[in-house]
Amino acid sequence: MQLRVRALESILLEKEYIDPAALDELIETYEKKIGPRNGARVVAKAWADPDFRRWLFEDGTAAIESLGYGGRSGNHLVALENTTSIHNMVVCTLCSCYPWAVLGLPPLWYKSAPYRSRTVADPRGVLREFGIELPKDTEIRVWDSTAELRYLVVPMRPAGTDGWSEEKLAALVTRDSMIGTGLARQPQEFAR
Amino acid sequence: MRALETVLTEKGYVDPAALDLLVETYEKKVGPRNGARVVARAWTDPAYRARLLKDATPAISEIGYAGRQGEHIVALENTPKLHNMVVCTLCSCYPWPVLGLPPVWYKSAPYRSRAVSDPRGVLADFGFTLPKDTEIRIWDSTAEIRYLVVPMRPAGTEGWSEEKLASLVTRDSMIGTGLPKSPKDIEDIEK
Amino acid sequence: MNGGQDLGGMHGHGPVKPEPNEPVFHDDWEKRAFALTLAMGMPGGWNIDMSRFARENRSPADYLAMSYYQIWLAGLIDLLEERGLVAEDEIEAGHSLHTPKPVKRILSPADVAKTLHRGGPTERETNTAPVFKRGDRVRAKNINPPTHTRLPRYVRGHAGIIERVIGCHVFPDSNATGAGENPQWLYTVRFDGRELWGPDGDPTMQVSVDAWEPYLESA
Amino acid sequence: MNGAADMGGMHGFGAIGIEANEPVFHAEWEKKAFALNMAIGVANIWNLDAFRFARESLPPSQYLNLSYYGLWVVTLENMMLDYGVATKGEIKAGHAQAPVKKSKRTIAAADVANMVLCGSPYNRPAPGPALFKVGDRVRARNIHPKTHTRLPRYVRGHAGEVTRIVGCHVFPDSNAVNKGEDPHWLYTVRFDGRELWGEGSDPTVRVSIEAWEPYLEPA
Repeated sequence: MQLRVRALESILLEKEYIDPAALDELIETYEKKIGPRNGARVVAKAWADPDFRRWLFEDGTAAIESLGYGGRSGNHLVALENTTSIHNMVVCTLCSCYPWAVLGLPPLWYKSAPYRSRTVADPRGVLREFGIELPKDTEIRVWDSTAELRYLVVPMRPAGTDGWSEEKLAALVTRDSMIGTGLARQPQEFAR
Repeated sequence: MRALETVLTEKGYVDPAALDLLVETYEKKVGPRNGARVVARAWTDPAYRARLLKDATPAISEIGYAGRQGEHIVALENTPKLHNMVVCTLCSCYPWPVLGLPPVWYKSAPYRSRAVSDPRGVLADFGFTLPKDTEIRIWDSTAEIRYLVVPMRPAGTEGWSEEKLASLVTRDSMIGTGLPKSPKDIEDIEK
Repeated sequence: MNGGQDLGGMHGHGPVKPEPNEPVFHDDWEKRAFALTLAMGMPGGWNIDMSRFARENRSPADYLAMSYYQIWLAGLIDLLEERGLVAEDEIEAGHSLHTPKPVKRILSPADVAKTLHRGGPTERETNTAPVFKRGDRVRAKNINPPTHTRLPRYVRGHAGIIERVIGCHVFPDSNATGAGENPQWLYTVRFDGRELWGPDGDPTMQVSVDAWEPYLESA
Repeated sequence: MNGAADMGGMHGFGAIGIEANEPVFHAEWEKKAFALNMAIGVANIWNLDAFRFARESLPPSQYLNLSYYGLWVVTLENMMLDYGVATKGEIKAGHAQAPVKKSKRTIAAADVANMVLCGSPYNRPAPGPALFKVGDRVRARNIHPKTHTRLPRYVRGHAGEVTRIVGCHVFPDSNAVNKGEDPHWLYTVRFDGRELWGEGSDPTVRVSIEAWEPYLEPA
């Protein structure tokens, strides 16, 4: 595969379809700059600021853009609110749609056949593999990203975090908690 | 492969002579010539045809064919208005006693996936086109019922012997992916 | 199971490629795989539904990349290992390393013809009456069992007509898991092509499947 | 198309392979494969839906056995051939062979940030009023196009509820085969898990998809 990619790169460079510096910039952007820390800041702000929270659930794209995140795979963002009775989970059964703007590139498991095949039919079984057992009567809402809408799960704010700064709260927000395959960290975990 | 056979033989679970006999049976003895004889008789003997279409298993066993993967056989009659085609979308069910073991294409993903949704496209892969208004019935062998298509008798074969007729009946014509040979095809060979 | 084997209606597998003058077997190992599978049925003690489940119960990625007899072989090895008849290290070594497990009978050459002729009839006596009769409108239930079933995905939820009441037959969904033969009435159900494939489906085609009573409801 | 990409509800793929501290890329070539696809996308030789269609059109056995970025690479090669960007000989040689046709549009490094930030919105002016409103019961049509569609098999024929009118968006079924953007109203539709997977399934599950108006009919 390495050789095949090198061949394609050479051809496209020689034909001037691409600029080599742009390639480096793209890699740098998604490897270093855009990642789940973006989403974590969105979630932390929603936890700390009721007005922002309201706005986020009304118009996710605009609210998230106000923090400087948007664009590619994030032009139409919808925030999903986890509550004590509803748990949201995101999947793309048809390919690998994912809110790049707030979560970066998806992990391998998100793009894998086991996750894509089972999440819509057996979300509890999938959650169990992530070490999560939800109460039996929690409603599970699975969102299959079949169009250009991208979903960001806003996990529940852990108890015992009253008065925490947004920055400190953001440290509790894991990538998986924003996909719905995890929960936010507990303050005691954070202390450790 | 050889490793597994050695292990099973050493453990005494299988008798190598029985293995050889199994291979020989399906490689040499049981094959589509069996089905061709059934079809040829149905073409020449109206009473047999009626018995075959009513209850194929005993009618086929009259000629001496029965057993594994043919415990419950149903014969399907092609007519000018109706064309039957057999597939097994879930695995590779096939009427062994009358047709032998299935060809690779019958067991392949292209055939199994498309026969039930695009039979005319599949027939085109076999190089033949049915009239546009012919009804096509596809039989997906999901249980232990095995289907044998009885193709239409070609014109110009009046008075032919059963044996000669049988030589017109191709394997594919009994699956529904082909038609029998025409008398001309045979004459060409004889010449 | 909704596995790699449930191919009806899938796209992307390309054209059917008939092979002129195809031999019965393409290689010697295929002959052995075929014969071993048939010969092990007796000492192994499994039934045909268990064999089918053993073959389909693997990653669709593997199932679709394997040849026909490779799948048979993989299914056979799984069954042998599950039942402790052969261990993984023995298959690796290519020799028996552990004491064989006692089995009831093995297939002798003298029994081959008789066994093949007898086959494995699946019809059973019953004192129940069939719920449906010829001509009834029925709907294939929307079931998605993770274990063996003979109701293909492409007919589930769709309505058809009972074309034939076949008889009372061993129920594979039960037989495959070792839960007994649990015989059920079996029907041939005919579906209109457009019912299965939508308004763009070929109006001249009809598809029949054989369906056990638990797969069906009145439509 | 009912291809290997349409995985929802399939069995047999096994457990989720969760990797602790997974890196963004697993090999240098993956970074290049990713960046090449992004950069060539800007040249606008093909659209994203056409690229998705090409990717899912690979034979299922190949699709399911390639790694994620491996799939991108193979698809990129196929697209370059299909759209005349390169010849088979060039791909084999790994170099452009004369005469080199220069592209009109390339992405410069300076544009990357802008491209990442702006993305490529898919909403378009509406050609007419939306047929459905929030709360309407709708049924996903039973369609089986051989070309690209974003209506997964597992919802077809099933009834759900409109929970959001997303807007008017480019219709992938048309865009993927270069028949124009043909924008249609897009809805979020929520299905009950038992409607999708049968009576015995988990009653607490709801599944939402986005569906364009041509995918839906009143239920």
